[in-house]
Amino acid sequence: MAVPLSYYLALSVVLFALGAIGVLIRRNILIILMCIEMMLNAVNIAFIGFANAFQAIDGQMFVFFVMTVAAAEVAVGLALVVAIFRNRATVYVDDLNILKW
Amino acid sequence: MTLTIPTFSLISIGPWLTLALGAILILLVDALSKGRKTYFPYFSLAVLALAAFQTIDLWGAQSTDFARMVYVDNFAFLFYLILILGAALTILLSRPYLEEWGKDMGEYYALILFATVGMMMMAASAHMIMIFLGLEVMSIAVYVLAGFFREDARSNEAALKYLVLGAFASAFLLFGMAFLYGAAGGSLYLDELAKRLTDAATLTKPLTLLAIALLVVGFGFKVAAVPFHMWTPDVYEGAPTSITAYMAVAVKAAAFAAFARVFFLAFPAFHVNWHMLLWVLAVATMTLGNVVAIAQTNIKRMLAYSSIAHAGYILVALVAANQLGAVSILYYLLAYTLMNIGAFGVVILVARKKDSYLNIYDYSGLAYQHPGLAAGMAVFMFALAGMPPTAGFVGKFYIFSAAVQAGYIWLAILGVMNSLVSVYYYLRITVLMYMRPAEADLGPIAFTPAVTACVIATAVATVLVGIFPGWFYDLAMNSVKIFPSL
Amino acid sequence: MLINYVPVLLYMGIVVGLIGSIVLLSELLGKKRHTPQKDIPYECGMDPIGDARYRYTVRFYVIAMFFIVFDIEAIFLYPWGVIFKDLGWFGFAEMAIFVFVLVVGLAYVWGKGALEWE
Amino acid sequence: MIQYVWLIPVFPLMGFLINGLYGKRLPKNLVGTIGAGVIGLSFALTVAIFLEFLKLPAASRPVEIVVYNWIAAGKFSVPIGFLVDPLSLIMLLVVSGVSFLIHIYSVGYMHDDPGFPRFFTYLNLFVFFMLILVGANNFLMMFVGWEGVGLCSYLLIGYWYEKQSASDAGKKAFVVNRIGDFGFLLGMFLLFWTFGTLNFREVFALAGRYPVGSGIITAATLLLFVGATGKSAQIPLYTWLPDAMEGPTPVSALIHAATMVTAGVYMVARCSALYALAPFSLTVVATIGALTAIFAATMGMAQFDIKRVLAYSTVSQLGYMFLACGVGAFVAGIFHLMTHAFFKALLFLGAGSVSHAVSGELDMRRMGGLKDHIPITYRTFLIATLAIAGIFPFAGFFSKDEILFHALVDGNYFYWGIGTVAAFITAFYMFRAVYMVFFGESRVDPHVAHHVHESPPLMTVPLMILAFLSIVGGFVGFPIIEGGHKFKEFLSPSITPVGHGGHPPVSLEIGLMAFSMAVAAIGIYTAYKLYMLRPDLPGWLAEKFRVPYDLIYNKYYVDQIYDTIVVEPIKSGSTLLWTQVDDKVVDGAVNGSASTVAWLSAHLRRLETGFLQNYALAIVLGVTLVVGYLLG
Repeated sequence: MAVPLSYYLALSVVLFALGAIGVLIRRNILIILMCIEMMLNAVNIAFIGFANAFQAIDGQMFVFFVMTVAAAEVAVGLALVVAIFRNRATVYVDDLNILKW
Repeated sequence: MTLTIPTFSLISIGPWLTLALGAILILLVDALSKGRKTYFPYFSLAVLALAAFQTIDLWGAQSTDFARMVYVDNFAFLFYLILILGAALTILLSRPYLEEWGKDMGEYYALILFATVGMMMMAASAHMIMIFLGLEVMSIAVYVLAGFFREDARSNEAALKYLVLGAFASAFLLFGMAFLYGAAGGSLYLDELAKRLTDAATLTKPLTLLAIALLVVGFGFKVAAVPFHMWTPDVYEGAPTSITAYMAVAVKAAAFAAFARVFFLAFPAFHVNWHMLLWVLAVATMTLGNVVAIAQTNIKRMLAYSSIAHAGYILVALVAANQLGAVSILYYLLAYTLMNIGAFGVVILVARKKDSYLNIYDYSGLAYQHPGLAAGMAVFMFALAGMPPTAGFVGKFYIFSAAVQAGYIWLAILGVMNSLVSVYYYLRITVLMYMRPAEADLGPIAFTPAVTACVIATAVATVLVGIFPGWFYDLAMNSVKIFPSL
Repeated sequence: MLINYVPVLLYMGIVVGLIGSIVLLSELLGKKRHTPQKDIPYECGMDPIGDARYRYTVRFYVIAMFFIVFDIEAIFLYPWGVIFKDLGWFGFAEMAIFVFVLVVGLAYVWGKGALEWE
Repeated sequence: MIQYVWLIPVFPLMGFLINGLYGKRLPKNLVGTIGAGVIGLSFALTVAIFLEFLKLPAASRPVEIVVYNWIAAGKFSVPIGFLVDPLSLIMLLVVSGVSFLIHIYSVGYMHDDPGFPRFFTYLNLFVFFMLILVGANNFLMMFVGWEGVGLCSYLLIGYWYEKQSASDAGKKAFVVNRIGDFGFLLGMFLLFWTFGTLNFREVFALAGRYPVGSGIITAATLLLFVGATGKSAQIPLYTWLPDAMEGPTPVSALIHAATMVTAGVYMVARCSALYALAPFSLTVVATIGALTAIFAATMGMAQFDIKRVLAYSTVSQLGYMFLACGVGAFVAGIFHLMTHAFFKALLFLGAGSVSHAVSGELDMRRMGGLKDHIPITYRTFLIATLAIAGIFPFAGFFSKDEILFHALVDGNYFYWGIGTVAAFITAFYMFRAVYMVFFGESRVDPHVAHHVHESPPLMTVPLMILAFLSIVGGFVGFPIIEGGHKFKEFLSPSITPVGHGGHPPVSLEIGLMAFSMAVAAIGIYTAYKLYMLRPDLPGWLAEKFRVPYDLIYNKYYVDQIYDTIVVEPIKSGSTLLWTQVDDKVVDGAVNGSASTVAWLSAHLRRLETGFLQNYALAIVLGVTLVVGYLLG
C-alpha cells in the first residue's frame, strides 16, 4: 500500500514546526542544535515524498547532501559549544548576551 | 542496465578546483610539517591569482556543464572575480591582525579559500542542489572563521549566533526548495523551473508562492535583509575584524549572485508576486539599517548596520528586475567590496592591541596624527555615503536609475532619502577625524606593508572605479545578457 | 494490512498494563523504611565517589564529532556500491577521489594530534 | 584653448592634493603660494578662454567639451563635460577671479592660524567643486559640484571646531542643505525620468516641446528651486547662513557671499529655458525672492555683529537676484550676482580687516572712529557700501536698478514696491554699520585701542582691486544708451527670455533711476540722522526727563516719539522675527527632524536584545509575514 503524498507532507510540516518551536524555546544549545537537525530531516521527508510521487531521483539525491551538510553543521556547532563551555562554563543560550544593541 | 556518464570538462570549474586544491594543500602542510609557517598568505594570494587568471581565460564562454548543474557564463565569471578580489583583499588585511591575537594559522587561509569556493558555486549554480551546497560550503567555513578567536568570548558568541541562526534560516531555504521541487513536478534545474512553474501554474501556484516566500527568507538571511538581519550586528561585532570585512562583502555578494540568478531565471513569471514583497523588504532594510546605525558607537557595529542598509540598496536593484538593475547589482557589489574592505582595513589599523580601539571616538583627531590614514577613511566614508565622484555614488546612481527606469519612482525616492540619512553617520566619522581634538594620544599605529597597501589600493580604486565606471559597466552589461527575462 | 498488526498492539497493551500495575501495587502495598544502608545506590560493591552527573572529558566530544563527520560520508558509498558495476572505472575513479578527500581530512586530524588521547 | 577648459578645475584640485597630503611638511609661504597660485592659474586660463570665446563667431557658440563618458546607463549617459557659453564663462570668471583675490587675502589673514595648510586645502577643494558646478554641461555633474561645495562649506564653517558655536553652525548648515539637496535630487530624477537625459542643452531642447505651464516642468522647476533655497539661503531655508559666519572671514567672503550661495541663482538662470515654461514656478521664485529680500533686510537692522549684518544683507541681496529671475530678468539676476560678488566680497574682507585691526572684535558697539586708523579699509569699505546702497556710478546701482526696473516694467508693482523698500532699508543699515564702525567716538576696548593698525598689503591690495571692480563693474551693463548694455548682449544667448519684449520710454528709466537714488539717499540720511546725531541724544534725554515741560526739548520729544513709534517697533519687530521665527520655528523644524531620527535610532537599536532566540523569533515572524503576504 503506497503512502499518499499528503501524509509525507503533513508529517514533514509537523516535524518542521516542532523543530522550529524547539529552537525558539529550548535553552540548551545542544538541544537547539538537535532541533535544527529535526527541521532539516523534516525537509528530507518532504523531498522523499515528492521524489516518490514524481518518481524523480533529484529529491533523493538532495537528501543525501542535506544529511552530509547537516552533519558538518552539527560538528561545527558542537565544536563551538565546547569552546563556549571552556570560556564561559555554560551551554545555555540566554547566557550568551555580551553582544547586543 | 546501462548508464551514460555525462561528459564534462574540469576546465569549466577550474577556478574552484584551484582554490580547493590550494586549500587542501595548506591544510596538509600545516598539519603534517613542523614549525611556524609564514608563507600561507603568499601562497593563498598566488592561488587566488591563478584562479583569477583561469576565470579570465574562461571569459566569454556560455554553456552549462556537469550534466547542467553548473553555468559557465560571464555572469558567474564576473562574480568569481569580485569574490576573488574580496578574498585577496581580506587576506592582505589578515596577517598582522591575526598575529596580534596569536592566531596566524594555516586553517584561516584554507577556510577563506574554501568559503570562496562555496561562493563561486553559488554564483555558478544551475540547480538548487548546487545553490544549497555552495551556500553551506561557504557558511560552514565562515561559521568557523567567525569563531576563529577560540579564546575570545565575543568571537565564540558571534560564531554560535551565526551558526544557529544560519542553520535555522537554511532549513527554511531548504524547505522552500522542497516545495519548489513539488511545485515544479520533480525538477530543480533553474532554467526548467520557469517553464514548468508557469505550465503548472493554476494547480500548484500556492505551493510555488510558498516556495518563493521561503527562498526569500533564506537568501534574505544571508544578505541581512530586515527582518532577517538580527544576527548581523552581533556577528559582525564579535567576529575577527578581517572576517567581518569578508562577511560583509563576499558573503553578501555570493548571496546576491544566487538571489539574482534564481529570481531572474526561475521566477520571472511571478514578478508581480514578489516585487512588492522585495519592495517592502528593501525599504525596511535600508531604513532600519541607516536609522539604527546613527546610534552606534562601536565602529564595527556601525559598519554592520551600514552593511544592512547597503543590502537594502541592492534589493532595490533586484526589485527593478531590468538589465540596468542586474548591472547595478554587479557594480554595486564591486564598489562595496572596495570601499568596505578599505574601511575595515582602517578599522584594523586603528584598533590595535587586540581590538582595544573600536569606539568611534577613538577616531577623534586622527587626521592630525595620521593624515594619510584619515584621508583614506574619509574616502571610504564618502564612498559609503554615496558622495560623488566615488564608486559608491555611481553605484547608487545606477541602482536608483534602474528603479526609476522600471517605474519604481517612490522606491528610488525612498532610497535617496535613506542615503541622505546615511550621510549623517558616515560623515560623523570624518568630522571626528578632522574636527575634533584627539581624546587621548592614540600612540603609534603600526603600518604594516600589506595592510597599508590594501588600504591605499582600495582607496585609490574606490575613486578610480567611481571616475571611470564605464569599463566595468560594459563588462557587467555583457554578463547580464544571460537573463532572457530582463 | 494494518489489521495484521493488531496482535502487536494487544501485546504492547498487556506489557504496559502489567508493568504499570506491578509498580503501582508495590507502591501502594509496600512498607517504606529508609536506612542509610538502603539509600546508597548499590547495596554491595564499591561505594560511589563523587557526583553521578560527571563531566566527561572534552576528548569524547572531539571523537564524537569525528565520528559524525566521517560516518555520514558512508551514505555516499551505499548508492555507489549498488551500481558499482554499471559505473565501471569512471565510478571507481570518482569514488577514489571522494575517499581521497576523506583521507586528507583524516590526515589533517591526525597531523593536528586530535586523535591522541593525551 | 577652449578645449582645455577642463584644466580650470584641475588646477585647484592639484592644489588640494598637494596641500592636503604634504601641507603639514611644507613651509607656510609655499603652502600659501601653492594655494593661491593654482587659483591664479585657473583664473588666467579662464581669461584666456574668455578672450578666445569672444572671437568665436556666434554660429560656433556655445562650445561643449566632453572629456569622457563618465556614467553610462543604458541609452543614457553622463559625460564629464563642460559647457562653455556666456553664462558659464561669466560665472567661471567671477568665481576664479574673486577666489584668487580672496586666496591672496587669506595668506595674510590666516597667517598665524595653526591650521594654515588645512585651511588652504579646504579652500582649494571648494574652488574645485565650485568650478565644476558652474562649468558642468549636465545636471549630474552640477550636482557633484553642488554637493562638493556644500561639504566644503560645512568643513570651513566648522573650521574652528574648538568653538562649540562653530561646529553647531556647521551642523546646522549641513542639515539645512540636505533638505535643499534632496529637492534638487528629486528634481533631477524627475527631469531624467521625463527626458531620459541630463545634458543641459538636450533637456532644454526637449523641454521646448512641452506647453507652457506643463505639470511636469512646473514640478521639476519647483523641486530644483527647493535646492536653490537651501544653497542660496532663501526663505524658509535661510537660517544657516547667518550662523555660518562662525567660519573664518575669508570663507564668509568667498563661500557665503560671493560664490557658493549664488549657485542657486546660477542654477535658476541656467534653467531659464525650463522656468520660462513654468509661470507658476517663476511666481514662486519671485515671491520667495522678494519676501526674503525684505525679511532679511529688516533683520539686518537689529544686528550688532558686523558679519551678521553682512550675512543678512547677503540673504537679502540673494533675494533680489531671485526676484530678478522670478520676473524673468535672468540677465539682471546674473548681473547683480556679479556685482554683488565684487562688493560683498569687499565688504566681508573689509570687515575682516576691521576685526584684524581691533584684535578680532566683531561687535560694532565696541568700534567707532576707526576711519583715520585704517584708511584703506575705510575707503574701500565705503565704496562697497555705496555700491550695495545703489548709488550712481557704483556697480550695485546698475544691477539693482535693472532688477527694479524689470519688476516695474513687467507690471509687478508689488515686487517693485518690496524691492524699493528693501533698497531703502539696505542703504539704512549699511550706512548704520559704516557710521558705527568708522565714525563717531571710539568705543574700542582701551586695551586694544592703542595698537589698532592697518592690515598688511597682502590684505589691502585685494581690497583695492575689489574696490576698483565695485566702482567700474557696473559699466559693462550701462543702460539707456543703445548698445551700452554689453553684459546683456553677451549673456543673452544663454538665456531664454520671459516677459515683455517692448521697450519702455527712456524717460521712465531715467526717472526710476532718480527715484531709487533718492530712496537710497533717504536711507543714508536716516542712518546719518540716527547714528551720527544721536550720540548726543542720551544727554538731551536726561535733561528732558528732569524738565519735561521745557519747550526747548519738544523737538527732541518729537524725535523720541518718532523713535518709539517708528524705529523701535521696527527694531523690536525685527528682533522678534529674528529670535522667534528664526530660532524657534525654523530651527525647531530642522532640529526636530534630526532629533526624531536620533530618537528612533536609540529606540530601534533596543530590538537587538542580544538573545539568540529573539532573533530566531524575528526570523519566524518574518517568515509568517512573507508567507502570509504571498499566499494571502
